[in-house]
Amino acid sequence: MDLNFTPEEEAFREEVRTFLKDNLSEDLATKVRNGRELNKQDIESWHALLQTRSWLAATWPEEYGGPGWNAVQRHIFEEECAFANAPRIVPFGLGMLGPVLIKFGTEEQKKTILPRILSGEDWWCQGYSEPGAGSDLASLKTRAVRDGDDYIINGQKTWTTLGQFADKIFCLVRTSTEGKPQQGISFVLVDLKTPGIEMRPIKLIEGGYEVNEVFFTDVRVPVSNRVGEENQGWTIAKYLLGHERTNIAGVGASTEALNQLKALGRKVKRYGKPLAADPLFAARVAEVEIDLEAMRMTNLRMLFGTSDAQGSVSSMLKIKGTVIRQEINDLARRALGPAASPFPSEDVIGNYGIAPPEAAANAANYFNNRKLSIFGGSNEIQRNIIAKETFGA
Amino acid sequence: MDLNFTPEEEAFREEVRTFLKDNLSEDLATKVRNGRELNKQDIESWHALLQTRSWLAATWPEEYGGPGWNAVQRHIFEEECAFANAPRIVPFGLGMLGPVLIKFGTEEQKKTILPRILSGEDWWCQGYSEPGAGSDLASLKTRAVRDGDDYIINGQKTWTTLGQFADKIFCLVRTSTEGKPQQGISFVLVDLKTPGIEMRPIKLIEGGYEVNEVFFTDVRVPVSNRVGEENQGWTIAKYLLGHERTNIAGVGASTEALNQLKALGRKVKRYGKPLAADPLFAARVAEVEIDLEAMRMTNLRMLFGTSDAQGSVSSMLKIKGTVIRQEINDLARRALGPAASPFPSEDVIGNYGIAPPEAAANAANYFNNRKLSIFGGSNEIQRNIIAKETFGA
Amino acid sequence: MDFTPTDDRRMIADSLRRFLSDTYPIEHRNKVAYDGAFHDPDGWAGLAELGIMGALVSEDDGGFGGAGFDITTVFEEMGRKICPEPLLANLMALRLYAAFGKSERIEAIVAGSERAAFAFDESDSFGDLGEISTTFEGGKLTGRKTVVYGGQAADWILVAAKSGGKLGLYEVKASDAEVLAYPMIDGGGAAEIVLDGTPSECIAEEATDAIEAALDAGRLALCAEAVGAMDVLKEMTRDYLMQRQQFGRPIALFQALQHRLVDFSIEIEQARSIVIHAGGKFETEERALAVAKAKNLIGRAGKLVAEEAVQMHGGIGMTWEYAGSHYAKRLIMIDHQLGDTEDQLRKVMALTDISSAA
Amino acid sequence: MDFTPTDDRRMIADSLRRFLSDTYPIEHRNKVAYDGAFHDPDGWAGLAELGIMGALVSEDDGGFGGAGFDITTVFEEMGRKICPEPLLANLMALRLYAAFGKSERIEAIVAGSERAAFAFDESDSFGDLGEISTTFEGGKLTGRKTVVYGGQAADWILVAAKSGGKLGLYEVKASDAEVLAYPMIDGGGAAEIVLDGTPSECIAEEATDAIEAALDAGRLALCAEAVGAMDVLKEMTRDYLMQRQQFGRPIALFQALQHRLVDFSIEIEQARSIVIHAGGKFETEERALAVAKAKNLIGRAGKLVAEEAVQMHGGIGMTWEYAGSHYAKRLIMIDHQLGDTEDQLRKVMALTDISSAA
Repeated sequence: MDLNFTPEEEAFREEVRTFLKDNLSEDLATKVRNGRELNKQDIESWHALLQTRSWLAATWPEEYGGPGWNAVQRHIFEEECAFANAPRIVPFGLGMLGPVLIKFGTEEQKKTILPRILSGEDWWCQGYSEPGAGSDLASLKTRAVRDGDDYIINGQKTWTTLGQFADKIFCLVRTSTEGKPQQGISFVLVDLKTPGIEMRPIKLIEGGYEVNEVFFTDVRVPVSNRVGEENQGWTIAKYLLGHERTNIAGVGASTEALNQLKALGRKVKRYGKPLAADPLFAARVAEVEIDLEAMRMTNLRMLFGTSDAQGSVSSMLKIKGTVIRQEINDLARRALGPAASPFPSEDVIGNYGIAPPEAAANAANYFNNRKLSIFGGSNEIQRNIIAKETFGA
Repeated sequence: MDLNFTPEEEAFREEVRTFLKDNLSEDLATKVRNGRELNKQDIESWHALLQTRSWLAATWPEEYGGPGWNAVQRHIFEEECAFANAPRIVPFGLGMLGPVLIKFGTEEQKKTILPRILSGEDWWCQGYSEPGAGSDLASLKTRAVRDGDDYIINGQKTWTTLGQFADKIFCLVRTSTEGKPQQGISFVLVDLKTPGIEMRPIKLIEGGYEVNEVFFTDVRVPVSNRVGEENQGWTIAKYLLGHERTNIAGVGASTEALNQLKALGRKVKRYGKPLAADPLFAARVAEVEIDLEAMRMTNLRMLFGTSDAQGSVSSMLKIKGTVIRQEINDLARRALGPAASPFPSEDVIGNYGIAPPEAAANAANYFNNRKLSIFGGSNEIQRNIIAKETFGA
Repeated sequence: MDFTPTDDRRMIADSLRRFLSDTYPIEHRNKVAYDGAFHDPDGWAGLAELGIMGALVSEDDGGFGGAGFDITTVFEEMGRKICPEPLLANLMALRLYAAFGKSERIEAIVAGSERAAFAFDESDSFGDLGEISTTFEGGKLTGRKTVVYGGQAADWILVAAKSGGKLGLYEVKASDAEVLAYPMIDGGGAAEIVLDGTPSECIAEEATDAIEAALDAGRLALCAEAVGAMDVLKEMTRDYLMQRQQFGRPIALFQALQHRLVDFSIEIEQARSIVIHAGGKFETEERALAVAKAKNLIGRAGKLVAEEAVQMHGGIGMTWEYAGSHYAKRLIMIDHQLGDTEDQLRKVMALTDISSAA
Repeated sequence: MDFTPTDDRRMIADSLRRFLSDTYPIEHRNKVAYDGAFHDPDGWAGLAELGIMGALVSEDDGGFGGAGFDITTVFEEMGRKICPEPLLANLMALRLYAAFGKSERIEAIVAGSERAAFAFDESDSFGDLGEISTTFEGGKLTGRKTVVYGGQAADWILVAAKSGGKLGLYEVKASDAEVLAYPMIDGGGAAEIVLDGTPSECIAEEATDAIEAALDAGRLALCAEAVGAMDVLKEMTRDYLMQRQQFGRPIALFQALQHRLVDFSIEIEQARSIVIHAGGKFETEERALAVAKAKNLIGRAGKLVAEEAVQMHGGIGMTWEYAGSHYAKRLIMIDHQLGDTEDQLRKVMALTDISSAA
């Protein structure tokens, strides 16, 4: 039992930290820290900067242009990025499609698609959920019907994150209605410029736009755009859902959010004293800090592969990680008192200065982050997964 | 909308209070306040005292020897008894069998049994649950087979509260295995002196004895001891479960327990100051006080019949009432710190004086009161009842 | 004891419910809530016509209601439609005008021809009137009031300010002050009120008790509003669970969801009860304690209901288009108004002070 | 970073687990826990033979372990069998004797030939060494120590007492003091130690740091014990849910119960993690903070697990005969030992002091 990082790991951490210090612009970090929406240019320039070091595709092997990191290095990298308020890497091409192609794709697919992900030429988005198929993903209804060397796709996808910036979409589509629902699904790549596709933004609870509906009407896609065998898409989907859950605990991001919360507690006043001096506030902060400390260790135990309940641990991390993050968001919102109420427009933040700028969007972020326990496999679904493993039924 | 009691009701409250002040012995009240086990004599003498005023059988009409109170009077009476630390009236004969006989019994049954309940000649206990039939009461297996003018009973009952003091038991027994499980059940009265009955005490988690197992081996009971029709016992069971839930919120008892908790908070010290001055303790006390205030009003709304969700309100009161009471028990245990650990023997309380005598059994009472959310229809069953009403399914 | 509403209040509730259903369907509600002046003059005129503002003031003071239960009756209905009109602001203003006999203003507000707002909070004074630093001197006010509810649509601003060490009440013509208007995240408007030697009239040199009473009226109103909103959000959630199919059956059949809906339903009943309690104590010496208890419980219940409702709706509950998301936002943000759960708990702790009680 | 236990610790854990399984089946455990001396001399001798007491002291001080992870390894196994022997008492005593180089006592305790206990709490000093009022003067101790764990079975009592304004450590022969022995509600023994001019030897005039360190060792031990007990109680609950039938099927199939078991399972994993964290920080300057964090989380998790396990068992979980009830009691009562959830939270708040941090 040794809870220290190796000197090599510490040196790596230092390298990442130095890189971030030297290269992440203060403007961008401030935007992230203040919880503001990033535009396309913000994200693209950050991706490009990371790729100058081959750090963009953290999970890819070196031969495909990734850094070849192990789990610990990825953990360190993610933590340091969170501490520096770097933008989150958009995962659809880099964290999802890339690994899928590396595992399931043809040589041709790897050769043509992977470099364009790294270069930023292709921004990918995800076509998984449908209005009637959320938690019950296997019930998806978007049809792809074979027509010579093409599929003709009809149907609707939803909750497509950052689809408004994307060039291409990977989809789960139904290619057969025989057998179990899981058996007739295929994984298909679609260019969003193909005729018959319409992307409509969905406005979220707090007023922001980050997800979309995608409508497919007689969309013609070459069969060669399928990844893996026909009707074997569920295997890929499951593999990908596993991948979606790495870094699911978000320990780095929650740690940074907690530090910001404490700073806010020192800044705002209640009853003539800093809020941080109030025992009821301080007690809740201390409790969540303790929970986060434990989760950091749970996360490391999973990374180092010694957890007793390996399979369900990622579900546990998803549940507890979101609970902790949402508790921090809750406290950050409450810390503002009445100043949390104004809609965080540019006027409110920039000119009226009702709350400190880094906290003005705290209520909006609280509402937005209610998604954490819903998206990516809701916490209820995660509980079902753990229960299944616990009871073997 | 008028939240005041009428002058008549206030006068009644004063009458009850005066009676309790004049008649409840300080010794007995202290025993109740200190959470000590009462012996048979304690309970019998208290019952007898109440019956001098015809106040013992609160729900019975005057013609049968009850006081003829309405719901509000019963509420006031129960509240005042709780505030005075009077023993709880043992409900099996008075609150359960009595009302059942009044509604379902023959004239003969009423005439012979009811007076003996009031006089204390017969102490009744309850034979409902079985080892395999708890929440799922209808699956009970104790058989009563007709043999001429008798039933022959074989089987086992459990969780029979205060059976060790009882003379007689009312049982649900299976008289038919045809149709739905609910359809073959009968309600039968059994003298515990009948050959073939064995009562075994169950020691509870905290070390006390208040429930028992009852074994029936070829126990012969006259058919005339059946209440209601053969195979119609489920109707009585449901009626009785409804009766069991009056005063289920326990507002009076929780109010008294909360007052004792506050007094304890002033008495014990932490960090050189009374515990009550600690904001973390005071905050939890204040929160439960608020919840209790609300429940008092929910309870009154039910009593006055204006609640919007009449049917499920008693289930709500059961759930929230037990949550509140258990939270008070929890705080009372914690308030003692290390002094909660000693097993509350007579030595520990009387001679060693580790905790104030009125608080020495706080941990034991905490453990014992975990039963509140399990017995009498567990809180899970209550949630099912409410859900059924909510979703109509 | 009698829990039946009086005929008058039942009539007010019925007519207001009908009016709001007709006038503020969710699309119009959202338009009013987030656009333009965050206030609909026609809707406001309709409220006046129904006598809603009059119901918030006693007969002696120029209205025909004004008791705690009148306030809860009106605001529960406002909550059922999460109506964004500045009624909270005008309730507090009415109570203050009434406290100091300003019948002309009361008449105008009750008639719907004028609107007022009450400016008390400052960035460093949240929840603590003692920390107010806006001052009145020589007929002029100087200071900055923040998040003044309804300030964007008011003709008159009542300002809590210090003068000679006393906390007084002063009136400013809105057009004389710098009013920076904005919408709130849960809809409805507020404003920063910047006072820089702004001419004003002294209503009362010492107004602490009247201000506390007006704020308590506002808190009681918010509590009742929350109960109305919770009832509707619960109905929406139940209906959604019964209609939404996953894994081949309505998700209402999943026991884990059933039990969670039950748990928050219980808290809604508790919330309803504590509001009745506070309404009943509103005219007594226990007002402050009862209102603080109510707003604490409402804060906890509102958060539970809002978060669970969104969670149980899944993605759809996260969308602007779905009405439930706005109810959830309103329930969460009510806690930020006039002192949150913790502020109220501190108040209960201070008022009951269990460490020194006998 | 490496989460694999060393071979030595794995061996200790394996042999201790086997020994406790053989020696303390639940019937014998309960007999020892609640009857007579609340201690089984044969069992104790067996523990000594396995080297369990030696594992709690460093090689330099006469043992062969003594690190944070040695303590957690031993006590996690003790928790799996809720073993009632006074190991906690002797752990703290060993750490104190080691701090002041008392190798003779250490040798005897490690060999199993003598037992000691540490008397620190007084009725008005819970959680606060500054409030201790027992005094040492002229070679004699006067005061009353309360709920001294293992005090009923000790040959030596180490006493925290004041002399000349300093908090020192003094040793009393148990037979010289008045020892009022009793069982605890969750099993195992304790005693009131009444000192009335009782002859004693000064171990150290100033011992605050050593006492804090010994108490932290005790806290870490309790945390690990809780993790062991929680693991077993979870297994029992899962097995019960799978075996118990109601409404014609195992209650494990009811989703509401499934989700609740999942929720407490998550807290058990969190508890395991925070104990590893505290074990790893035990030899560093962060010891006090890490241990306080651990015991706070353990307190919360233990209560959740205990209460949910009893509830999910229904009536059977309420009975003395069912082993699970004793695990539940132990988990609840661990929180009462050496500072509870709130005490630890206060400590974390004080040590991190977010209001003044940079």
